[in-house]
This record gives sequence, structure tokens and C-alpha cells, in this order.
Amino acid sequence: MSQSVVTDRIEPNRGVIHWFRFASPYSFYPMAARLEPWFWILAIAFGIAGLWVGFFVAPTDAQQGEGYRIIFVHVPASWLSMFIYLVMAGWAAVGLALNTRLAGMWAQALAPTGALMAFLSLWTGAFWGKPMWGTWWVWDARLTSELILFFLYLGFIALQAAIDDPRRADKAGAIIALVGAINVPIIYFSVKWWNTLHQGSSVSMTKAPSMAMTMFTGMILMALCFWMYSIAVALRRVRAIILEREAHTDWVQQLPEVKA
Amino acid sequence: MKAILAVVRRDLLLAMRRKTEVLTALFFFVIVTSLFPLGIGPETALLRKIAPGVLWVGALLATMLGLQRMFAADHADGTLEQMVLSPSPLGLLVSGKNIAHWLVSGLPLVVLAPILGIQFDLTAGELGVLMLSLLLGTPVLSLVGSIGAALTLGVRGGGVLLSLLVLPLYVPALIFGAGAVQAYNSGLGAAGHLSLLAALLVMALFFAPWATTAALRIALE
Amino acid sequence: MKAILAVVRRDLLLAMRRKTEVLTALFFFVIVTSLFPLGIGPETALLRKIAPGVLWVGALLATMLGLQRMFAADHADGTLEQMVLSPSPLGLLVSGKNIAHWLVSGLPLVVLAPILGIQFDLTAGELGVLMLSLLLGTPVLSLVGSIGAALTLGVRGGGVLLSLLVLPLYVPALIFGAGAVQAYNSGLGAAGHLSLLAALLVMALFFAPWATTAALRIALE
Amino acid sequence: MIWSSASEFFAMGGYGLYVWGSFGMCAVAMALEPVLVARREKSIVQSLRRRAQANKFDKEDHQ
Amino acid sequence: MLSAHQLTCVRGERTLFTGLDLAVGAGEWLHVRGGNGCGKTSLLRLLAGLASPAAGEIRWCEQPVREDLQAYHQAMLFLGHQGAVKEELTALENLQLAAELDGATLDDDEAIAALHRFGLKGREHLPVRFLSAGQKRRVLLARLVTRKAKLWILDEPFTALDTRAVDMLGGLVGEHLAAGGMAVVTSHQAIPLGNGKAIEL
Amino acid sequence: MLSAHQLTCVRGERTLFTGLDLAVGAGEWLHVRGGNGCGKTSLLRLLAGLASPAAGEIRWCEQPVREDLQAYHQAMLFLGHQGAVKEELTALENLQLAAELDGATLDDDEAIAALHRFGLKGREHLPVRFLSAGQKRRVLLARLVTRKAKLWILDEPFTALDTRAVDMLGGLVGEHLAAGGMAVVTSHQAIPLGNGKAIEL
Ligand code: HEM
Ligand SMILES: Nc1ncnc2c1ncn2[C@@H]1O[C@H](COP(=O)(O)OP(=O)(O)OP(=O)(O)O)[C@@H](O)[C@H]1O
Ligand SMILES: Nc1ncnc2c1ncn2[C@@H]1O[C@H](COP(=O)(O)OP(=O)(O)OP(=O)(O)O)[C@@H](O)[C@H]1O
Ligand SMILES: [Mg+2]
Ligand SMILES: [Mg+2]
Repeated sequence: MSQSVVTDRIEPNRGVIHWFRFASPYSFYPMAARLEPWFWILAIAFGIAGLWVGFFVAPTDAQQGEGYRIIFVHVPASWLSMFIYLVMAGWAAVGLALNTRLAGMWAQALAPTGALMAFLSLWTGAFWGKPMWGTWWVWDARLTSELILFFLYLGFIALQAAIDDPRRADKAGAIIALVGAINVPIIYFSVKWWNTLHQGSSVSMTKAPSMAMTMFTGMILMALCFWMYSIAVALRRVRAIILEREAHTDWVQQLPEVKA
Repeated sequence: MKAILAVVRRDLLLAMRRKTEVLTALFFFVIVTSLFPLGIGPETALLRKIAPGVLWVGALLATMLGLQRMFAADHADGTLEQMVLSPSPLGLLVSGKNIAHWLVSGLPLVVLAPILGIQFDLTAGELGVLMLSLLLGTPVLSLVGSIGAALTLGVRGGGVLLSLLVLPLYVPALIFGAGAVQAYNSGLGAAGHLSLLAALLVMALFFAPWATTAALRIALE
Repeated sequence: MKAILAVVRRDLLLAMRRKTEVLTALFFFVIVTSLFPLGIGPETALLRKIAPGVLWVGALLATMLGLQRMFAADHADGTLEQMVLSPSPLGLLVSGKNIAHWLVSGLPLVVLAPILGIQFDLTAGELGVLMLSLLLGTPVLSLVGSIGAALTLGVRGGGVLLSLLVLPLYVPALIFGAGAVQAYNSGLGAAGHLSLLAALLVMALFFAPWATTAALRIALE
Repeated sequence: MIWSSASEFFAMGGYGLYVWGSFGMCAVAMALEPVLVARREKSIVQSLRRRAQANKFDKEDHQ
Repeated sequence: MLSAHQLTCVRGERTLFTGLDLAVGAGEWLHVRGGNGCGKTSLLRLLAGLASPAAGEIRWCEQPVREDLQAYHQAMLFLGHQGAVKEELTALENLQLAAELDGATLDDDEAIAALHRFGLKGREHLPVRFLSAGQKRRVLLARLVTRKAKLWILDEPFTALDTRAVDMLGGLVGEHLAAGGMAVVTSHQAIPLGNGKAIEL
Repeated sequence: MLSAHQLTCVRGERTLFTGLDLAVGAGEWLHVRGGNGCGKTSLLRLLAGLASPAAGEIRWCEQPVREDLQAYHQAMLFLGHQGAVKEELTALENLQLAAELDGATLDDDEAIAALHRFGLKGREHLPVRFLSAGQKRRVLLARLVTRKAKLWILDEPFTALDTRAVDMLGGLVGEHLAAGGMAVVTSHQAIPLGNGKAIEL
């Protein structure tokens, strides 16, 4: 860890371009600023297209009526909540192994968005379950493991928030993220087994309406929208975190928005 | 090896001196499981049904309460620093603390569980399965818990933060443990659940001390 | 009065600084209540039956875990000594701490309970009674708990000893609180239970600060 | 076009509460998160600026 | 004004001292001396009213302290081994909240002036947990300036302080005495202050 | 034998020192001096390997410490601000268990002799929580005698000690140096010992 701080500081002057260049906050900060608007544009474009397909092209479902349209937000949120956790744990592992500070910052920046996606999955699922199953919540395997995933996110965020020293927070967060990543599949299968052993649950999500092509298109478009949104927000948050953590460096103090 | 023994001996000695601590963790288990009949009502059939779940959740909470003290005292008075600086490898010392923790806070739960099970009108067979599931499960709780304990060391709001970190990770042990009794009950046999629990134990034995050691080093940076 | 306000303000400020502490106590409540279905099984009818008991026991445990920190930090760093030495009467300062504790750890439970009740498939009416019972009951938990917190101050193994002291005292609140929902459910109406809970609250308001003050003086001797 | 009127669109075949409840929460959350992040960034920049000024005064003091 | 008569202190089975008499008048200070474990801290806790003596009596303005504890506490400030500062709060907040607990209010300027006096310039808004051992001690000692008390009871006030801070604190006690205050101090180091009595335990 | 090269220490956003060089040879000792909060404790933690420097390197016998931590820890003894003694255990038990953790065994006679040397005669079997501030410190310091280490790193070892104990400890360090040992010490007081270098932070 000692070395990384130094090399990161020296790198800009070295003039040699190699891949790790963008692993230094110094060079990543302006790049993130350049990338961010593109992801916003993509997110909005996919969002408009997805909503159009979802509300005006996709036909009414035979069994569920119009209520099924919740799928266009529910499934993207569910997918991303799981995907972001994997990415976060991946960054954490990189940070722990290679000691690049940016990796820890990415993990920290992704967590709130991942938690938000998990929350949206729970919320939209509940709002779907009420009309379809007649109840806001059942202890189905998927639902339960999504809930636990949400808790894992909260644990990660709370741990990082409780530690003041950013270097320590990164490493401690990395350990809990990795331990969680090992546990997510275990939890998923244990919950699945737990539920199916007792009773055939009265409803099952895999019996979802046979999906029409247009519905599928809409879902994919919305998933892309959520994905781009997550990247855009995370980029913004990474920038904020870089500013906060690198406050003592010269290059931050020389930034125009700081000097002004 | 000598270092492991030294740590186990030391922690047991300390536990003997702080007798109340050990005993009250047990009493906590007893009280929590006894609170449920009070909150839920005295129907025997209902109580028998929820008994494995309640006993396992009780064991889980009782273990969790003790977790925080696993390293906290050693951290506060600087002993942990001395352990890091000691010539023996930290991983061994951590294993020693894990063993001591289980002996002090896991094993008594296993022994006490049948007595509490009687309160819920469980049969001898069910009690046996319950004990076996706790025997395999409580070391998992200690091992996984020690990761959380190390991570929250010296962190503000440590106690409850610890539960937030650790309780979700306890879910598989809880499901298989309580599930074993229920499966036995419903005639399916507990073997499946118990072997899964054993697999969890092996995995925890493998990975947890490593993660705990890493977390401790971070905490002391 | 000014002293009470100063204490409340100070404790709330501290709670804001230690945000995680407050939030994680809530999460503990959430997680514990979510663990029970995992231990007990997913049958809706069974879960609905045990819901009031589980939620009340959860609230009780969440309050209890926070209790220990009520005076501990102030004791460890000597602030409590300074409070005893302050010209304002200690009873007022204690009441201030009680109020702050309830605002931080009781009120959020009341607000959160309905959401968790949904997980157990409770109806709107049941949720209302549950909230009302918690609104009357959680101040009792804070007040009675503060006596235990003061008594176990600086005592080794205080945390678990505290639960040992306090949990039996919590039993009446638990019985009336969980009972209110069940009575409502069975068509008897919750009024009886709720008024008993209110009576408990009045008694606690009267006696608890006095006992806590006495206990604090003893702890500091 | 599937919808014959705006009110039919908003009723969502009787599922209005649930559909709009879901989409609405998503919209609110995804609008709020960027705002919160931007506010955080702004407050960080402000504190950096304040610190830069304090440093400048410190140096002037020393001279 | 502060006097103790025939004090006896027992800790465990050990009698630390018996028949101890002492008196401190306006403008005077008392240096409590003695080796490790001879009972200095125990004596100070008796004088502050935090523990009660096995025998004997403590008087303030000729009145037994027990009779009007509140008035005594109003006039007395005790700073012990322990910090009594909250690690999460900033130095400034710590000082102001301590004042509020005493029923007074302390405006920002006054509090900041006190902190500057103790060499904490530029660290008023840093949470105390980031401060070094000596800096934490200084936050505590700043109460000497903001809380106007007639009697100071200080248990090893010089620990962890660097030499400049030691001189400064010595000067502060001197001013306090000159203004008619009183002080009871333990310390293993010599204290260069006039008008003092020493008591050897 | 112990040397540090171009050390930089960063705490929070504050750079406490940069480009610090130091070397301590056999029979020499180093007095780390400086006002409150200048980074003495932070430096000692770096030297002990409890924290890692933002830049620079620490060497033991010309080898970077990171490369063979275990050998370094075997040769080094660090005593910090904190007690590292268990309040529930007696002084004797504390000393023996500390030795066992280091992989050594300490028989009763040897341990008791060390405690007597530090003036704890008659208190070997008293739980440490009953001891006074200075007595607790002495229990900790007794490890200097029982654990044979070449390098001592001591953070403010003189706090809470009475004058007799201070002299005794000074003598002990002197003996250690005469036998070819090394020491790094912080203290706000002067230390009357030969063969010393001082470093001002
Ligand atoms: C709180 C309640 C709910 C939660 C937490 C939840 C969670 C999830 C998760 C995690 C996924 C992604 C799983 C995967 O793709 O493998 C998912 C997908 C899905 N959910 Fe839900 N869900 C909930 C309620 C519902 C309800 C009530 C319905 C419909 C009646 C529903 C229908 C679906 C469908 C159709 C998919 C896509 C399945 C697929 O692509 O394989 N969900 N949900
Ligand atoms: N329960 C007990 N049994 C026996 N001795 C006890 C007990 N409790 C305290 N003591 C003794 O009482 C004394 C406490 O003294 P105190 O803390 O007042 O010392 P002090 O003069 O402040 O010392 P220091 O200079 O080290 O701070 C110690 O000698 C301690 O050994
Ligand atoms: N997060 C942080 N932000 C700003 N400053 C910090 C932070 N953490 C530590 N510091 C500063 O670092 C210094 C820590 O120094 P250290 O504890 O090494 O001092 P010391 O020389 O041992 O002092 P003392 O003589 O008081 O023991 C203090 O000045 C403290 O204010
Ligand atoms: Mg003392
Ligand atoms: Mg220091």
C-alpha cells in the first residue's frame, strides 16, 4: 500500500503511458467527467425507447391484464441488483490484491446504487405481488434471497460509513464484499431448498407469462436503461469520492473548480 | 501449536474470571426462548411447530451477543497489538481465540438446548437431531462471526453494526439447522440437512480464519 | 428544564454523529424479525399467528441492545462523573437521557413496525393496533431499561447481565403488547390490553427516573 | 394504439395503483439519487475551496 | 475554605490513610504528593464528593459538604485521569456541551478563544478522536478557562503535555490563585508555583 | 541496526513528516522529541510495524523489515500508551501469559522477581484492576525484564510513574544499552542517559 500512494503521485510526471495509468485517480478524474454525459444520454434514450415499447407497443397480457407492465422495471432492477454486487465484489478483490486505490473507490461508489436497485426490486415486486398473489410478500426463495442481498448491501455501506480512515474502510469493505460474494450462492440455494421442501409455493415466478417478443424487447431496453443509469451515477459518485479522498494532493488543489 | 494452546488457555482463564459473562450468555438463550411462549400464547401444537426455529434463532442471537467481546477487550487494552507483534503467526492465535470462543459460548448452548426443547414438548428424537444440528452449526456461527467481530473492531456503533454484517451470513446455517429438525419431524430424515451443515462447517474452517486474520491486520493499521 | 433540553440536544447530536448506530439498531429489528420465518418456515397462516409475538420480541431485543450504550460511553469517558458534579439535579439529566433514548431508538421502531408486519401478511387493522401498542410500550422499555443500564454500569459482563436484569421486567409489556394484537384479532378488542399498557407507562414514568438516578449514584461511588 | 384515452392509460386496466406505484417509485428514486450525489459533490468542492482559502491566509500570515 | 478533618480512606482491605487533616484557603493551593498507589487519586475523589470517606468529614465554607452538595458542585471543578471528552464531537462542541450541562451557555467566540489559548488553533472543528494524546488532554483542560469555578481539583493535570503546555498550565493556575481561587493538584513532577502547601501521603 | 529511510507519515489529510531518516546502532538510544501532536506516537507505530508508512522504508540489520517480519518481531518489544494488561488477571498471570503468547515460558520465580524489581511486592496476586495508575504501568513495564528483546520501542514510558520508578526505569534502560541493546523512546521529560541521540519532529 505504501508503494501505491507514491507511484500514483509520481505517475503523471513519468510520461509513460501504460494500462495502469487510468488506475490512478489523477488521470481517471477527468476521463470520468468526459464519459459521464454519454452514459446519461444512453440511459435516457434507452429509457424513452423502453417506456414506449412497454406502454404503447407491448400488448395486454392475457392472464395478468395491464398489471404485468411492472415487469419492465421489476426485472431490470432485479438483474442489476445482482450484477452490481458481483462487480462491486470484483473491484473489492482487485483493490485487495493490487492495492489500487481506484478499485476501492469504485466499490464504494457502486454500493448505494446496488442497494437502490435491490430496494426497487423489492418494492416493485411487492407492488406486483399484491394484485397477482393477493399479498405484498411471501417467503419465496427468490424474494427472500433478494431481501438478504439488500441486507448485505446495507452491511457493506454501514461498515464503510463507520470507518473514518478511507484506506481501512476500503480494505474492510473488500473483505465483507468478498465474504458476501461467496455466500450469495450458498444463501440462494439454501433458501430455495428451504422453501421447496415444505410446500409447493402457491405461486411461482418461473410460470411467468410466455413472453411475447415485444415484451422481451421492452424489458431488454429498460434493462439497458437501468444499466447505463447505474454507470452514470457511479461515475459521478466516484468523482465525488476522488475529490474527497485526494483533497491533500496538489492536482486536486489546482483544479479550476477548487481554485476559483 | 504451543501458541494456540496458550491463547485457548488464556481465554478460558479470562472467561473463568468473568464468570458472569459466560453464564449470562446462556441465560440470554434461556430467556429469549422462554419469551416466545409469552408473546405467542400457550398452544402446544403451535409451539412445537415453531420450536426448532425459535431455539435456533435464540442460539444465533446468544452467539452474536458474545461475538463483540471476542476481540474488543484485547483491542482496547492493546493486547491485540502485542499479538500482532508476537513472533507466532497471527493465524494461529486467531484459531486459538476461535476455539476458546466456541468452547465458552457454543458448546454450552448445545448442552442446554435439550432442556429448553422440553419446554416446547419436543420428542427425544427431535431433541437428538436438534443437539446434533447445533453441534455442527455453532462452530460455523463462531467462525463466521469472528470475521464480523474483527471487521467492526474499534468502529463506532460496533455492536449493532456487527449484527448487521453477520446475521445475513448466518442464514444458511439457520435454515439447515432448524430445517434438520423439521425434516426429521416430517419423516424425511435429517441426514441431508446435517450433511449440508457439515459442508458449511468445513468451508468455514477453511476460509474464516484467513479472512479474520486479514481483517484484524486492517483494524490495527 | 434547560438542563433537560441540553441533555436531549446533546444526545441527539451524538446520535447524529454516530448515525450508523441508530440506523443499525433499526436494521437489527428488521433482520431479526426476518430471521424468524427462515427458522420457522414459510407457511402464511402460521406466520400470521406468531407475527405479533415475533415483532414485539424483536422490538424488545433491539431496544435492549441499545440500552447498554445509554450510559456506558458517558461513564467510560468520565462525562457521567461531570453530570453528577453538575449543579443541575441529576434526576432531570436522567430524564433528558431517557427522552433522547426513546426518540432515537423507540420511535423509529414504532414507525417501522407496519412495514415489517406486511411481511407477515397482517391486515391494516392489526397493523394499527400493533403500532399503538408499540407507541405505548416502547417508552416503558426505555424507562425500565435505563434502570438496568445504570445498575450494570461498569460491571464486568455488563451487556448480558443487563439483559438478564431487564428482560424479566419487560415481560408485562410484552404480554400486553403482543396480547393486544391477538385480542383484536380474535374479536375481543384491544382496549383492555392497551389501557393496561398505558397504566404501565404511567407507572414507569413515575418511578423509573428516580430508580435510575439512585442506581447511577451507586455506580459512581 | 392500445389506449383509447388518457384516463384509460392512467387506469391501467384497474392496476393503476400498482403499475404507477412501481414506476413512480423508480422514477422518484432514480431522479433523487443523482440529485443527492450532485449535492454531495458540491459540498465537497465547497469545503475544498474553503480549505484552499484558509491555506492562503495561513501563508500570508507567515510572511 | 476547603477543609478535611480526620479523613480515613479504605480501598479493599487496605487502609490508605487515616486521620488526615487538610485545609486550603483562598489564593492557596495544595500539592498532593506520594509514590504510586499511596492514595492520591482516592483522596481527590473523596474531596470531589465522588466517593465517601470511611471516617471523617469534608467541609466547604465551614459547612459539611454533604449538606449542600449542589452549591459545592457549583463552586468546584474536578478533572480526573479520564478524558470526559466525546471522541465523536469536535473540540468546540465538547466544550460547549460541557458548559450547557453545567447550566451555562458558552458562545462560539469564548470557546474558541479558550481552545486557542490551549494551542488548538486550526483543530477546533476536528473530531477529538483524531487528536493526539496531549491534544485530547488540552481539550479537557480548556474547561478550566470556560467554567468559572472557585476550587480546582486536578488529578495529574500535566500528563501527556509537552513542556510548553506545562508552563502554560502552571501560569493558568497561578492566575487562578491570584484571583482568589483555590486548587488541589497531584503530580509526580515539581510544580513551580508560589503560595503552595504540600501534603505527603 | 535499526534504520529508517525517507519516511513519510500521513494521518487523515495531514502530512506529519516527510523524508525522515534515522539510525540506531547497538548500545545506542534515540529520544524522539516534539510538541503534542507532532507525530511521535505515529512514528513509533511505524517503526514497530503496526502501521505502514506512506513512503519510505524501515530496515532491521540492513534488511527491509517487511521481508522478515517474524524475525523482527522476535527481536523487538513495543510498549505503547495503552496498558495491554488484563484488568481481571493478577499481575503475575498477566506477565506469564504475555510470555506464553511470545512462545516462551516464564516460571513463577522469574516473574515474581521481575515484579519485585518494579516495586510490586505484595501485589503479585491482586487483580490488576485494583492497582493505581502507576502500578498498572509498572506491571506492563515488567515485561522489559522478562522478555529478552534487543530493541525496545517505548511510548512515553515515564507517565504515571513516581520519581523513584522513573530513576529505576532509567537505570534499566542504561543496563540494556550497556549490554548492546537499542532503544527508541518518546518522552516530554528529559532522560538522563548517555549515548543518546535525539530527533526533533
Ligand atoms: C418483493 C417481491 C419480489 C422480489 C424481491 C422479486 C425478485 C426478483 C428477482 C431477484 C428476479 C431476477 C431473477 C432472475 O432473473 O433470475 C426477478 C425476476 C422476475 N420476477 Fe420477481 N420478485 C418479486 C415479486 C414478483 C412478482 C409478484 C412477480 C409476478 C407475479 C414477479 C415476476 C418476475 C418475473 C416474470 C421475473 C423475470 C423472470 C426471468 O426473467 O427469469 N416477481 N424477481
Ligand atoms: N480492593 C483492593 N484491595 C487491595 N488494595 C486495593 C484495592 N483497591 C485499591 N487498592 C489499593 O489502593 C491504592 C489505590 O491508590 P490510588 O489509585 O489512589 O493511588 P495514587 O496515589 O493515585 O497512585 P498513582 O500515583 O499510581 O496514580 C493502590 O495501592 C491499590 O493497590
Ligand atoms: N484524520 C486526521 N485528520 C487530521 N489530523 C489528524 C488525523 N488523524 C491524526 N491527525 C493528527 O495527527 C497527529 C497525531 O499525532 P501523534 O498521536 O503521533 O502525536 P504525538 O506526537 O504522539 O503527540 P502527543 O505528545 O500528544 O502524544 C495529531 O496532530 C492529530 O491532530
Ligand atoms: Mg492516581
Ligand atoms: Mg503520543
